[in-house]
Amino acid sequence: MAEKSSENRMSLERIQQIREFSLIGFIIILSIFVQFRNSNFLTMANLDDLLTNTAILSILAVGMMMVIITRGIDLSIGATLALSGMLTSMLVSVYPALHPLAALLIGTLIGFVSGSIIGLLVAKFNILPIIATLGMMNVFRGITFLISGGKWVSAYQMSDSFKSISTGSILGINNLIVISIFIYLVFYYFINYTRTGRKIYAVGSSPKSAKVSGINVTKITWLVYSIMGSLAGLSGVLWVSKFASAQSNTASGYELNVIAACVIGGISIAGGEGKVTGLLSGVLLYGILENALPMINVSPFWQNAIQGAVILIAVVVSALIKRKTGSSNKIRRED
Amino acid sequence: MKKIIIGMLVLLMLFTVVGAAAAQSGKYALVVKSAGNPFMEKVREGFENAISEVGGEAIYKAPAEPTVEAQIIMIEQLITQRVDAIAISANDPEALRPALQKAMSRGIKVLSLDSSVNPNSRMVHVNQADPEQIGRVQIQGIAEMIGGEGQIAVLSATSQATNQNLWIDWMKKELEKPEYDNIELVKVAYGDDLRDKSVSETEALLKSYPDLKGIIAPTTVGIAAAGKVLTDRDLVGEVYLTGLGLPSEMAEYIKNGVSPWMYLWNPIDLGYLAGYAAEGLVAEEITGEAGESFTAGDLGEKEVIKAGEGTEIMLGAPFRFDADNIDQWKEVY
Amino acid sequence: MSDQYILELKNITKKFPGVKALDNVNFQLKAGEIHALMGENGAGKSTFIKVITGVHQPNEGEIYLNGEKIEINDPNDSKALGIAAIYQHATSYPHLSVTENIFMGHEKIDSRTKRIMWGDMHQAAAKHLQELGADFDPRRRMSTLSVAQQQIVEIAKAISTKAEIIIMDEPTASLTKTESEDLYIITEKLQKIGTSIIFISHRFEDMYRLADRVTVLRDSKYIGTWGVNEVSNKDLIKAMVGREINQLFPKTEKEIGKEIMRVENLSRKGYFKDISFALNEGEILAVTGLVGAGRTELCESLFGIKEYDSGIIYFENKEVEIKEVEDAMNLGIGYLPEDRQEQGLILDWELDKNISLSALDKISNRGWIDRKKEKNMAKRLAEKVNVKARSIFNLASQLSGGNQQKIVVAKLLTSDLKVIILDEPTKGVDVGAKSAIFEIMSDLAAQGYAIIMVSSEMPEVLGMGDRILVMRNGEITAEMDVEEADQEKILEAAMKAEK
Amino acid sequence: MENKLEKGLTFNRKIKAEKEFNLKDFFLQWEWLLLLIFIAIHIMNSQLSPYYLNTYTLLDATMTFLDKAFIALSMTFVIIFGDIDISVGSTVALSSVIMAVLYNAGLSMPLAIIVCLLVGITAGFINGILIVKFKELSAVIVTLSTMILYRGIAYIILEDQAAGGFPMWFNFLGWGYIKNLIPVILIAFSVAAVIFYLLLHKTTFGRKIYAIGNNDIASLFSGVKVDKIKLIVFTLNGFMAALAALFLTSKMGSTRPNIASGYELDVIAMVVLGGVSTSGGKGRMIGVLLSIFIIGYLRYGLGLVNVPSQVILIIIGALLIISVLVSNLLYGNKSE
Repeated sequence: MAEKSSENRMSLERIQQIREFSLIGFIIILSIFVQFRNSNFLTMANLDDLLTNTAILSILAVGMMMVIITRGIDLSIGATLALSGMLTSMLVSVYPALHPLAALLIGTLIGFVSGSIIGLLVAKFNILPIIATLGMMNVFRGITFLISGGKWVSAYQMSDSFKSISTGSILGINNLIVISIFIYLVFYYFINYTRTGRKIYAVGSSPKSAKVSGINVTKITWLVYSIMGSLAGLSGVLWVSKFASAQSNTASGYELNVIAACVIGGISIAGGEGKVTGLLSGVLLYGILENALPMINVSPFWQNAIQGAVILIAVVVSALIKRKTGSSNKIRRED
Repeated sequence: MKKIIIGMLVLLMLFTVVGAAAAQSGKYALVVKSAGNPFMEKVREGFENAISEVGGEAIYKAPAEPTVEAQIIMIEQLITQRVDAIAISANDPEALRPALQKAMSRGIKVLSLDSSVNPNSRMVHVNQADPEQIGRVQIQGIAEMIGGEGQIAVLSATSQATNQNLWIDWMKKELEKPEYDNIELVKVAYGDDLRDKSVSETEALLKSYPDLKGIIAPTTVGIAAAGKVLTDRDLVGEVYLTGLGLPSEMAEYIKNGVSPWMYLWNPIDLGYLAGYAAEGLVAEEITGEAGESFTAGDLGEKEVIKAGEGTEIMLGAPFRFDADNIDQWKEVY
Repeated sequence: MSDQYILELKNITKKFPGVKALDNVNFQLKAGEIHALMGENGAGKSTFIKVITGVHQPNEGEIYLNGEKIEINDPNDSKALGIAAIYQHATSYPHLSVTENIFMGHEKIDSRTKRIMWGDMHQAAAKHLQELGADFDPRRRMSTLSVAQQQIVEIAKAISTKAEIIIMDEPTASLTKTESEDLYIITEKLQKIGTSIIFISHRFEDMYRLADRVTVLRDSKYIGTWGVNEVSNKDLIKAMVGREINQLFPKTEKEIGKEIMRVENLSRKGYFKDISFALNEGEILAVTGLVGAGRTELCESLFGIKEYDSGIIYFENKEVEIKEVEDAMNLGIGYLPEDRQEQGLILDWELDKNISLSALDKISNRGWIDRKKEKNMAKRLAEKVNVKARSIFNLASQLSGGNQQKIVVAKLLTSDLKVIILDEPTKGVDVGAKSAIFEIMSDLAAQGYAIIMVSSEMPEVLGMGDRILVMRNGEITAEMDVEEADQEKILEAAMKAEK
Repeated sequence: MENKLEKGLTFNRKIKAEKEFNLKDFFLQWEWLLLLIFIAIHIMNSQLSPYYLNTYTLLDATMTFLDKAFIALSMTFVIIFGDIDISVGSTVALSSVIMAVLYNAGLSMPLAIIVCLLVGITAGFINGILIVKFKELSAVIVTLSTMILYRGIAYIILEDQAAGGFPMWFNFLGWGYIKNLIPVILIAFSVAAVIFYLLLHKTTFGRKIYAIGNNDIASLFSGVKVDKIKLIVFTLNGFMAALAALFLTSKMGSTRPNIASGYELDVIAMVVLGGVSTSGGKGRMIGVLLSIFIIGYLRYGLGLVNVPSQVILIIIGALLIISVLVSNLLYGNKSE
């Protein structure tokens, strides 16, 4: 029997592929359908818009994926993003000559500090991620309010070079897209081809095993939240530059969109599982839903329900596929 | 354990049920929609100016999120503090009724400003501008910009606050005039007063209606987002933008020609007027009946007029911001 | 003198809050030997290993490697020193590939770019597996492997770190006879290439088959070290348990009564099919076969954990349906699960709550719990099964493995049972507790209870069973009375037509 | 009483069945710390505001936070499972919106209220059935999806309109007083709190909830109907959300699809601060009750002296983290 079912389970590697293919298939069908309804959908201009608008989400999703792989979750990223965006743009409004790259760097640094505090709470003091990030979400958001004194930083207070971070383009491709592609390449390499990257999976797959085999679980966990924070910080700068406005309630609730994109992308909340390629298709589907629904005149009031239904269907279908392909559905827990 | 707690509670209560009820006079509260809204910060400034002129204490309350629930709690806290007047910019016209009625029943004067509450839950409303005027003037503006013909669209907020829907209704009435026969209102889009949503809604408008000539955005978030999109796509002179915006946010787009001009009232004056109206109510100079009048500091004599089933005090016509005056205003608000 | 030892531990003491897990323990490992480490559960074996591998640091004592004093502060230190451990519960990463499991933490990387070289790693992994006589694809996911295969991966991992000392913590506990045989061969191979091995096991056959010397720990203390051939079985048991055990399989005279339960053509798709057997009062029916033959699944269906698809169950000659655990319990079927900690107990709970969990109806009145009744019941039953505990408010996690087992038995006693299903009742249980369990079983059978005992242990099956069912691939391949049964017959039936 | 199976076994060991009182353990209970915080907050508040410490204020203040506290009661059960339900805010909105729309469509108010409760029950039931039938999906994921979905449905129904105009007596739930002193909601909540306290600590149902939270597999093997109980608890959570919706709607006099957004986080914070571990199996009702009043009075008191809401945000966030930190340091951490 063990032999039999393990043959069945041999194809477990393929499940992930089946999942990704069915997701890509769904994306294609959806695109064709939308294109049918609005011929402007599959134009270069719109695709550029679509990707530009999805870029920030996709960057955050990379960080969230790593957090989720280690069995964690980060609810604070919207607040971190706002904090970094606010601080950076306030800085820019005082020193308009600040080089855009410096602004990006400062934003990332602010995010890193925020993330590493959370990392410390989770990794060192064993506070559950959902609690630690929920608490720090409040704290970061409050600090943003306090520092800004409730004021906005508006377009005219930002230098052109700062605003050009997200409006400029390289080789005709919007900077945001370029940055997110760059980040995907870096993290694809990091996750798949470096020892530290693999340790993230090890910690998520079995924290106990990781511990006895000498992996510094504390350090890896801390690292993951710090990376998440840094990416949120970077996204803060991009966000503020894109919308040319920094508010203290920027991106409030955005973390749920990011988590939803990860879930559609097949990142398992139970940890240890998830691929960059899967994530990419999840992010893409999410971006298309956001972009296409207004284009085919779906009432804005339907959009929430449609998104919720799609996420629910995505997770249920992937669970069903997993069952069909014979993975054991015994109630025993792994680990 | 339970007994202990109950015991403690009772003890605490007995301890100071005699608690002092030191009555102070002249506490005026301003409750706004949410924290972090620069328009409201300016309203606050005006309100505080007025209150300090009349020698009272101003209390400012801004919920972290723009929800009615939070405003209700704040009203209850203000009732407990025994303030003399509450001026509120409501997140919902109806849902605050029970809370505000409770306040009024405890002798607190209630008025709304900016975004009104229903007449039965206030004594008077301080209106920044006549909705009819606001609606009509925006159509007149966009018609002038696009030369009297072409497609236009409206980018609104969530339209949950009564304002936008009312203005849009007046816009539609204005459009019925024969001189606008060549102008077609193709869509009312909702950006939910969110930056990202407003941007993607603007983009969707541009894509869905390639011949679009003008956008009216009667909301500060929407107009700034639309200005940004039109600037980024370099559509100066092709798609015109007007509406209601903050000078500081719109300065750039007014100067680059995306939005040759736009409108807004002066939030500082609005707050100032609300402050004096509150004082008038507390001093029982007015009661909120139509026909009464009072002196609102520097703004001079103001009259309470009938509006629908309730009454209101009008600030004045919307102010037009264009390339000539924007520089002096962008630093103000 | 000490330089002939590759590893030597002197006077090691390890304290945890409230307990001494190791008390002045000495141990010497000769280069190239297989050294068995034995003792009852809770004797300190696991802590001992964790001290060697650096998971725990000793409070007192010294460790020498090749005669040099060393300090092992974390698992990485021990790895660097050439010490590898294969833990009792496989310490693998279920979501990751075999290759990664082997190389985690010491991946092959390009010396210049630090890039992980997956191709090289897969090749190396395949080579290691081949050396160990395994032929599965190293790209497979760890969770798709059988327990035995996972163990091979663990050994490959040890080899890949070029370990000179390998510690195996009860590697045969979850293996079948043939799988264990394969493991012996691998272990001997390792010994031939010069690896020194510490082998921990409850099974005497492991020790006799493999080990050169044996060290016994008891109650956190060092008892002694002997050459395997110098010490008698009886003395060894005495050293481990601290007293003599006369009879391991206490079979009492009893009468086998009338049929109580009959199963006809019971099937559950993918797990077992067409199972038919009858069970009589006072009978011990031993169900054996390879791990994964469907025995546990069969028992789970009989107990209503997983519903069967088809077939009929007769209980006291009446046709019944068992859809839920409650159905089974109402009929008077009790189940002692295989994994006590996971399936039998709530470790963070006090004993009284544990005992009453399966009998909440008996201690409650229309859903309201009667604490007094509950405490009384718990006290009575805990005393019945002779649990070594001070009070019924002790946490289950504070008890030793054998005593935890007794609490699970006490849980069974809360209901009026007729049939008791025991799944691998002695797995991971030390000699002392084993004999206690067999004693209870015999007693129960003598009183007329019907018992279904699932076991992979041949001596146990032959020693305790009255009738033996052999399963293979979800089907019954043989049924025999114990008088006519022997090891060969059972094995043949268990492995029929395989290879 | 002794059944025949036990007869064969006789040993002579005596085991104690009387609890030994340990002063240190007794005072190390989390609830004492909460009580301390609770008292400290009252002392602080009464120092800060002259209006705080009197019967009216203390009673009145409960009206500002008890609506979501209803959900905290049932959420305690969910979190003891080691699960979480983040769809409750949306369930509040959905049931409230449907109630209002049906009332405006001519349904009588009592019937509309029943429908409201039924909607909550249904929403909770759907969560439960998905979680039970798809064990590979965690509750976070299921309720994340339904959170978006339920609110989405509310938006489809009411778009961005408000609905209200309820009969005057309906106001009584959110605004009424008994004897002109005690808020109706406080009485309703006290009744609910007692019921939930008894349910969790005195009945077999509560015992089973703890059992499942500690070890669902062992529970199943002990004859606990794990799936059924989970289903009941998630359904109950939906019901309590609908109950909260009644009070909230009454308080607002009208409703719209965006009400109660972010409630889930407030509720979870209340439960967690109460000492209920999100890893399951731990926590007591009394702690949750204390924590509800701690957070509620803290917010109210700070609001009373007009501390900006963003500062309150920071204080609540910090309180949550520090208290968990302290509990980890005091009691060690199980997750290791």
